[in-house]
Amino acid sequence: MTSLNRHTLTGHSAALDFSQPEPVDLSSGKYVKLWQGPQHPGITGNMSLELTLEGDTIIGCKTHVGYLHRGFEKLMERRTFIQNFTVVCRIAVPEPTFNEYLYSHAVEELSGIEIPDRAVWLRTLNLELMRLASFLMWIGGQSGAFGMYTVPNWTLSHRDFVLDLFEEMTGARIYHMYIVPGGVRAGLPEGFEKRARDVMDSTEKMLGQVERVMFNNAVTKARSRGLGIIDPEMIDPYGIVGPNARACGVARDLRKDEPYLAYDQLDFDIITGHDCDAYGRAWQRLQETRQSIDLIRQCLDRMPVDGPFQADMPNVLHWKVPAGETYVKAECTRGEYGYYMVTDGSEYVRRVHVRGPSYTHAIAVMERLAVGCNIADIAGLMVSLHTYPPEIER
Amino acid sequence: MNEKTLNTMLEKLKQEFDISDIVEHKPRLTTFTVSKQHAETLIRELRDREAYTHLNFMTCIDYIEDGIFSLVYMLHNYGKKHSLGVHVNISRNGEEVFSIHTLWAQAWTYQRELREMYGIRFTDSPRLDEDFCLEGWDQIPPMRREFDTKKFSHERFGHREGRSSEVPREHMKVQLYPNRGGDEE
Amino acid sequence: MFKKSLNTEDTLENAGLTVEEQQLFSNARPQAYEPYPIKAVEDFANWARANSLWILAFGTGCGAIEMRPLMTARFDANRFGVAGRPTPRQSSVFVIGGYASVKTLKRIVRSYEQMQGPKFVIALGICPVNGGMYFDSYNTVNRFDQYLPVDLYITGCMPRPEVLVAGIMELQKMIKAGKCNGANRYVDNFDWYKANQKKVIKNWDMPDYNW
Amino acid sequence: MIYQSLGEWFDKIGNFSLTLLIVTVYGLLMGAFIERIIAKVQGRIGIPYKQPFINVLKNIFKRTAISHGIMFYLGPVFRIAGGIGTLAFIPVIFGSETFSNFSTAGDLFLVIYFMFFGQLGMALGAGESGHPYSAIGVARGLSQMTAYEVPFALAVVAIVLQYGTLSINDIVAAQQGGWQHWTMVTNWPATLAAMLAFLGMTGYSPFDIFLAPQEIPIGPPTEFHSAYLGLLQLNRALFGATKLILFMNLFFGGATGWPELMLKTWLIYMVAIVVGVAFPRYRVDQGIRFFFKLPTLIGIMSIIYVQMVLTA
Repeated sequence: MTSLNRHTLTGHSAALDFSQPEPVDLSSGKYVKLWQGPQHPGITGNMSLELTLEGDTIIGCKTHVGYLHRGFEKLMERRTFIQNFTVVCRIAVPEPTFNEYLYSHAVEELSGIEIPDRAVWLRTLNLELMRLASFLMWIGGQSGAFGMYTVPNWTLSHRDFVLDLFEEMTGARIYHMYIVPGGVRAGLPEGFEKRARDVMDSTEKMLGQVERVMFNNAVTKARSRGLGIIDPEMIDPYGIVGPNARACGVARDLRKDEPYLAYDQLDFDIITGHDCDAYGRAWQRLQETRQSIDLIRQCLDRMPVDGPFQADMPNVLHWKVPAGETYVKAECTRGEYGYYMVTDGSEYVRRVHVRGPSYTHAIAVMERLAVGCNIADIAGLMVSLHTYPPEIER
Repeated sequence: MNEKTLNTMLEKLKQEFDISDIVEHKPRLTTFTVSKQHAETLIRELRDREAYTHLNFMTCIDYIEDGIFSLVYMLHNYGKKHSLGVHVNISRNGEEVFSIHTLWAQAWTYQRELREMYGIRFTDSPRLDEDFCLEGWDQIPPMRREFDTKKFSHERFGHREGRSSEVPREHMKVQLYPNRGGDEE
Repeated sequence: MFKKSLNTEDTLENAGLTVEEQQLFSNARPQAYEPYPIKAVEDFANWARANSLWILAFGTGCGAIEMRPLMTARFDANRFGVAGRPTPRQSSVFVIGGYASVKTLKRIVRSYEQMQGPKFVIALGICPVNGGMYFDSYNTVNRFDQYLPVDLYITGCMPRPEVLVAGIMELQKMIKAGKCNGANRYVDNFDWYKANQKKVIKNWDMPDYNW
Repeated sequence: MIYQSLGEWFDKIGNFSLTLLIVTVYGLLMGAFIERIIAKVQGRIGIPYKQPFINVLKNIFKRTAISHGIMFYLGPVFRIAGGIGTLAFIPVIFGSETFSNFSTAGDLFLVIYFMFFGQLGMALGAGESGHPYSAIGVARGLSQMTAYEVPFALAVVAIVLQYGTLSINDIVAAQQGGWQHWTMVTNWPATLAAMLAFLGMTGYSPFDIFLAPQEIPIGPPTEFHSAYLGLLQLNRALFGATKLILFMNLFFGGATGWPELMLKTWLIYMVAIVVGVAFPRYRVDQGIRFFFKLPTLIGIMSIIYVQMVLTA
């Protein structure tokens, strides 16, 4: 019974209780084992949950991942540095840009390459557009998980307009391969700025409608208030980062704390919330979407219009990066995304480790928050933690 | 984090623990190696006393030429905005390692992954032997350097004719500059 | 119709199951179906099948990301009679979203066999063709057509929604012409497909055919 | 009613078959129409009008099917028997001999029983399929049904008291002579309670938890496929339209011709759609709580209203 109410308890001891739930006796007929996924429309991406139910209540949850495992870390060890950059963006399909940026940044840091100012701004713009696109998809996902299909249609069509901007900027909708070691691949096309501003305006207007329809909705509130409460005590022991942590009032944002790219020249504040439940997290993300639109506008305002966007690079086919070790990170939509890279002076990387925030959100946190939930709320809870399986298993 | 406090901390740690190879990679990242006997206590100390409360990740590097695995624990101090990489060298042949699943909730997942990908066993780590990414794996752990993924892939999954080279330099030599006869410079 | 048929000549071994489980699962072989004897009826049926493509909601890989724009307001595939269906029993189209890792392949086979014929498979991206980016990965299959019959490939990484729409229309044309008989090919070459699947999926703990 | 001869019976059955055909086709068409309206709200174009027909045909033309047992076969059959049975005792067009079906004294009781019958048959069939999601869906569906039947039954009791009859035909007859005689006007609390119950009956948001694809893929029909599913889809169209006709008869003055019927039923359906596109879905416990609170209260009020105001 203690495990049932575990998530409602407060205090340090409860947050630090990492123990696995006791196995139950399935033959007693009192419990049901239910698999959600991988073939299940309510699961984010391709993963599965092994739920143990007592009536409608979940008393045990196990996350199973690995359905998208491609062995990126192994593949990168046997590709040259320039080959790797086409591979890394495939790691997380909803947000490939963060992988490109972090990989390029790690390589640049190890080989001491300075990138030109314009490339810094273009990268910032690219990352913020990606954040916007990803948040728009998330809002649709959260709304869909609670059974409202109007909002996903609106947000996903606006996400598509952002993808159109990507297409102009980089030539691709999903896998841009835009940020390369040494800078970016191209500048902005003619008239991009105006079109980007138009998309920002229409998206902002749509977000207002989403707020009215989804957030000021009695049923949404009934469903999401009190669902999946993250105790602020849990944040450090569970490694919770990003909007999930900020919604609990913990002001941590790598863009502000350890500014990278042009973020120290942009005006913004860390947004924090005080509701630690699914509704609070949704609200937090809505505000961050708006902040992202604001940052994109600032980028467009302040960006240098001409200048080189690529540093002078050695012949990349013979490129050897000096031996070294580094850990670079950036604030992606879900929190701290990091690349740990070890090189040994050869043409190949020695070891890359990709740290995605879902690694803890989808496994340790999810398994804990699911206990005590209603079976109907699992999809909503899972989306509200914003998990992407590909960054867990890579 | 300013250099003085960092040095004081490292000096203090040095007196208590067997620490070597201190490298400051950048102002916000320092790594060092600690012996396996001291590592568990050191990590606990860092978390509880020095406020390195966030475990960024935990991973392993395979130095096959030296016959060691180097475990890496990346700890982060939010107050000082400083990361500390703790390396622990262990031998490659099945040495059992302490587990940190009591310190961080997500640690057992990392340990489960390392068990699967490198075959490292962690003492008392929960659900260690459950499959993580792979299912029905019957080879040596795939992230070990001696495992040849391309050979394995061709043997098990076959391959479709038409793909000849995956090394861009070779491809360019043959396809784009045939006249130079391999002299690319 | 496909009741458990023990002790007959032509049954599946179900060797991956325990004796207890073997009692629970059917061991009948799948059977191919002939087209309707009257051509007009078959053509009419094919027309209905082509205009009502229900896609199984199983995002097996990164290709699933472009299914969302396809199904929502921007591209609205509902116009062509395409709809998502959450359960394999009711779906008729399986969209393989890019690479298939071994662990997913097992689930793909399970889901595919639970679909009722006629059923069609569309493979998205370059990965199911020859492995694509992951040609040397130890966990993704290189040639998807060795494991399931593929009716239509849409290559590229990522294939754009426009291409998906074009591919769906191409599939509709093929169905109307009566050329999409992947389900029958699967049954006819059942042993070959099974052998390939079992070569890759090492922990085969499911029945040989998932009824 | 006692029929004079066998020939009259055949006439009656022939007429009913015609009604059945018209109502089913109308139900399928309206399904497409409603889908298109929803699509417009979502910024889409939506399915073609022929889509529901093609879907049914496609399912019937499926070449393989598996069974989970005898009840699995009978589930969809019971379901459609429930649909046909409900329609059989509702007079569709007021004053028309052809489209009055087998309406007779006390048919209101029979209709309400038949409305349950299909659901229960489906529950048995889905139960035999053995799929856990089906079982969960059935449990949710039946508990929600019990909840929304309470305000609906109260509303029906109220109008039965009001008109002093159990015959739908008589209830419609009492409402003739202009909109001011409709139950909607004369007994508005009962109409309100019934319309709130109607939201639960149609299975649109916020009361579609029993087939919520995000949690339990499609709910009770998870395992149904091929012709079984074709039958279920036909029934969905038929039963949906039948419920609308019943509501129209009880609360909105019935219809004297097909155009009037179509307009009225469409408008009634739009109530559920307007709510449906704007809300997520309730959990089943929240849904039940909803029905037991305000709608039930209004239902009780309507009986009091009838007793105190109308019959006093």
